[in-house]
Amino acid sequence: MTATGNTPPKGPVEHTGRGPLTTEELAARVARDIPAGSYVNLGIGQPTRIAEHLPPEAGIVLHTENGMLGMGPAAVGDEVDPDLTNAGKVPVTEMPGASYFHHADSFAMMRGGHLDVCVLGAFEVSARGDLANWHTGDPDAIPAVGGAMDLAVGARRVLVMMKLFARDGAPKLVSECTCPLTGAACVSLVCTDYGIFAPGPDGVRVLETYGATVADLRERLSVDLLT
Amino acid sequence: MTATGNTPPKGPVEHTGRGPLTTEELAARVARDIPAGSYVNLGIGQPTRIAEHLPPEAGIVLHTENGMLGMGPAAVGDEVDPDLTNAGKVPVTEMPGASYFHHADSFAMMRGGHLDVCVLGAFEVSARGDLANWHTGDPDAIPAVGGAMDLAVGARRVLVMMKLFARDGAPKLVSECTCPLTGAACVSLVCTDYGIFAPGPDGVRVLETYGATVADLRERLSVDLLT
Amino acid sequence: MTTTIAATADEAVADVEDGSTVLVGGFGLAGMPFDLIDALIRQGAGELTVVSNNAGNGDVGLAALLAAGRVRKVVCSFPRQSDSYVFDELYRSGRVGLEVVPQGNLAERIRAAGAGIGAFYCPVGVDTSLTQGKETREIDGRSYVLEYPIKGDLALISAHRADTAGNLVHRKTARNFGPVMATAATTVVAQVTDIVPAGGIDPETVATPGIYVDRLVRAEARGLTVRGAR
Amino acid sequence: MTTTIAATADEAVADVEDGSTVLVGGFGLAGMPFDLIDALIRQGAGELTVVSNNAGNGDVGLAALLAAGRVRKVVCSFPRQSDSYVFDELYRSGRVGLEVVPQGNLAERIRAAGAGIGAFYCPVGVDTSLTQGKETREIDGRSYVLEYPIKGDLALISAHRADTAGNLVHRKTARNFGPVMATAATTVVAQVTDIVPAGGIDPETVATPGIYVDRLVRAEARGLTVRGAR
Repeated sequence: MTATGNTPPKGPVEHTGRGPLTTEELAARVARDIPAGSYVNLGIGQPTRIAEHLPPEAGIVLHTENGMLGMGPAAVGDEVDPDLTNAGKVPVTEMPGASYFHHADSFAMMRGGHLDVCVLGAFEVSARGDLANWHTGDPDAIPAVGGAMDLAVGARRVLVMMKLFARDGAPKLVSECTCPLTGAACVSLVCTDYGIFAPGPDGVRVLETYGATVADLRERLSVDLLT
Repeated sequence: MTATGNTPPKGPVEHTGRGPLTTEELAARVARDIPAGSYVNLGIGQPTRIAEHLPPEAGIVLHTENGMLGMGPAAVGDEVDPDLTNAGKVPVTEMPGASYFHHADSFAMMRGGHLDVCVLGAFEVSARGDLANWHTGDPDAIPAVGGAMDLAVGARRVLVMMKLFARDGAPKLVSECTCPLTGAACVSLVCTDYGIFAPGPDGVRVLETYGATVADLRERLSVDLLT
Repeated sequence: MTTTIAATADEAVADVEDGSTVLVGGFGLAGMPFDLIDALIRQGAGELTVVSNNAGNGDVGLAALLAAGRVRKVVCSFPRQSDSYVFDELYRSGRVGLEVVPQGNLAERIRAAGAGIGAFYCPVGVDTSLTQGKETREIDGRSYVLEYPIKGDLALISAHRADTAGNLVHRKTARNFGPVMATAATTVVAQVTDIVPAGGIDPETVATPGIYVDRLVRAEARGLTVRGAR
Repeated sequence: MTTTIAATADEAVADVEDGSTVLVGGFGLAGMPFDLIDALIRQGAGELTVVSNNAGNGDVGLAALLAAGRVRKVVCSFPRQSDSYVFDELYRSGRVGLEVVPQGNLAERIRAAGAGIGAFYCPVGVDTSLTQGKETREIDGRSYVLEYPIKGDLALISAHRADTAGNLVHRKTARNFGPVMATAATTVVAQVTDIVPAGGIDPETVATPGIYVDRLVRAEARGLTVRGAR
C-alpha cells in the first residue's frame, strides 16, 4: 500500500482507489512508521490501538508515563491487577524485560528526550507543527492537562493520529490553532484518515493520501499543501 | 562529666580537673550530642570514629554520600567487598534496614535537608559559623572538594569536630576564615579538645571547656567568647 | 528521625492542622492511600490544599475528602475524569480552587522541594496558557520556563511493604508519586499492607528509603484500591 | 533504540571520537568500568574530557587513560587522593585541565542533562570560590547558584547484572554514578558480570532501565575492582 521500493517517489502517493482509512487501518498505518527497537509512548484514546499492530518481533518497548517501560496488552480476567494500569487507568500487563520507576523518573525519561516516538491524539495541528490536544478552549470546560504537555516535548518524534476533519467537517490541520496550545512546533508527522502530513517551518508536506487526491484535500483545507 | 541535672547551669561548664579531650574522648563527647533515632553523616577522617561511640540501642542510622543509608562498621577479613565502601573508600558493612541509591538521589537527600546531623572536620571555623575544610588556600595544592560543600548545606545540624589549635598553636576557631570557604554560616556546633562552642550571628558561645577555663581560652583565641 | 508505627490510621493523622498542604499519592486509584484519607476525613482538618495527580474518582478517597468540604484548593494535572463528579460540581460552583500543572512538572516540582533545588528551568509548557506570566529563559537555543518547588506539610502515600526502619517497596505502577512525595513533606505517613523487621527487605530494592518516612500504618485490607473503581 | 550486546569491550567502544566528553562511572574503584577504560585506551581516542568523581587511582582505570595522554580535561569532585600520582603529575606540569565540581552538583548536573532540565538553582557552594562568577539568586530568603547540565557524548559504566532488554541492577555502593550517567550521554556502554534473558530481572529492582543503555559487554572477570586497590 505504501511505496517501499528502492526508488522513492518524488511526490505524495495518492491512494484513490479506496475510501479514507478506518481507525483500525490508520492505527496499522502508524504502526508501520515506528521503527523496530523503538521506545514508544502511545497516548490515551485512539493511539492506544496502535499497540495491536506492532509486530512482536520488532521489539518495540512501550512506555507508560505512570511509571513503566515494557507495558503489555490490556489485562483480561485474572490478569487484572489494580496496581498495574496504563496512563488511561486501564489495567494492563507486563512484558518480559519491563521495569518500574516513580513519576519523577518517568517524566525525566520523557523530558530528557529518551523516547524515540510518541503518538498523540489532537484537536488541531498547525502547519508549523503546533499541537492543541488538551483543551478545547471552551470557557466552561474544566481544564485538565495530564501528561500531554510533557509528551509534546518529550519524544524525539511526536506523531499525531487523528481524523483530518471534525464531525462538523471543520479541518483539524490548520494554519493557526484556535484551541489553546499543548506545545509549539513539536509535531513531526500528522497521520489522518485522509492522509499523512509532515508539518514544518516551511509548511505542510503531503506524504500520502487515502480516498482523496492532493487536489481534493487542497479544496477542503485552508493550509497550503506542499508536494 | 557533662551537666545533666534538672537545673541547667547558667554559663559554660569548665572541666578543669583534667587535660583537654583526647581524640577518642572527643569522639565520645560528640556521640553524646547525637539524639537517638537520628540520620547522621560522619565526614571522612576523625568524625568517622564517632560511630564506635554511638550506642546501638539509640537506633542512629548512618548515611554515606556514595549511596547508602544504614552503613555498618568497617569491614574486616571476609567481610571486605570492593562494591561496599564508605565515602573515604574504606570497605564497610551493611546494617539491617539498609538501603542503596544512586549519587543524585544520595545528594538530593543531603541537599534537601533530610539528614539530622552531619559531623565534619575543619581547617577553620569562624565566629559566625563559616566553615573552611576543603582547601588550605595553598596555591600549590590540587583542589579537591568531594562532598564537603554539599554536606555543609545538607544537614539540619552541622557539627565540626577538630582540634582547637593547629600544630603551630594557631587557633582554628577564628574571627574570619583565611582558608577558602566550604560554606557560609553553616556550622551549629564546634566540638574541640579544649571545649564545645556554638558559633552564631552574635558570636561564639562557650558551652563547655576541657583542661582550660574560659579565661584561659580567651587568652589564646582572638574571637570574643560569650558565656 | 526514627519511623514510628501507628496503631491506626486515625492515630497517624491525628495532628493535621487546618490550612495544611497535603501531598496525596496515587494515580487514579493505584497507590491511593484510602485508609489515610478516610482517617483525615474523620480527623476533621479543613481548608486543605491537596496536591495530587487527580481530583478524586467516584465517592471514595480524594472525592470523599472533597465532598466533606475540607479542601480549599486542588493542585493537580488531571481533575477531569469520567467519574470526577464530586470535584466537577465543587469546581463549577466555585467552592474549590484549581491549579492545573503538567504531570511531569508536578512530579519534578515535588522532587525539587525534596532535593533542595530552589527552582529549575523546564521546557514543558513553553508558549502555552499554563505557563503564562512565568519567567522564561533561552538556554542553548531552547526555551525554558522557571518552575518552583511544591512542598507539603503532610504527605499521605501508599506502599506495598515496609520494614521497621521505614523503608518502602512499592508494587508495579502503584509506585507512581509515592517515592517523590515522601521526600517533600514535613510529615510523611505511609499506609502499607505489611511491616517486616528491619533486614526483611533487600536493600537494593528499596524505592523509598526510611529516612523519608515518619509514620507507618498497616492498611486494614488490601484490594481497597478497587473499591468504587471503574 | 534496542540495546545491543557487544562481543568484546573493544567492539563496544570502537567508534569513540577524539574530543569526546566521556562520563565515567565509579567512586574510587567501586563501580569503575575497568574493561571499558582499557578498551578505550587501546581504541586510541584522544583529547577527551573525562567527567568522573575522581581522577584515577594507582596505575589502573582512569589513571591509565590519563597516563596514556588521552585526556585534555578532567571534570570531577575529588582528584587528589593518596594514590592519584598520575593525575597529580600531569596537573602540576600543566598537561591536563581540571574543573572541580562539588560531588552532589556533579551528580545533579548530570541528572539535569538526562532529565531535560535547562538549569537549576542549587544552594551548594554559595559564597565559595567554586561558584565565583556564576549567576546567583535569592529564593524564599535563601541564596542559590545557577548550575547547568553536564552531558556526555559517551558514558562508560559498570553494573552487576543486565538482561537482554538492557536493564541493569547494580550492587551496593558500586551503584553510585551509574544510573545517572546512563541518562546523560548520547551513547551509553555498560560492562556487567552477567547478562540474563529479558524477564530474568525483577522489574521492581531495575535501577537503570534499558532505554538508557545502548551497548552491553560482559566484563572479563569480576573482582577487577580490587586490582591495584588500596
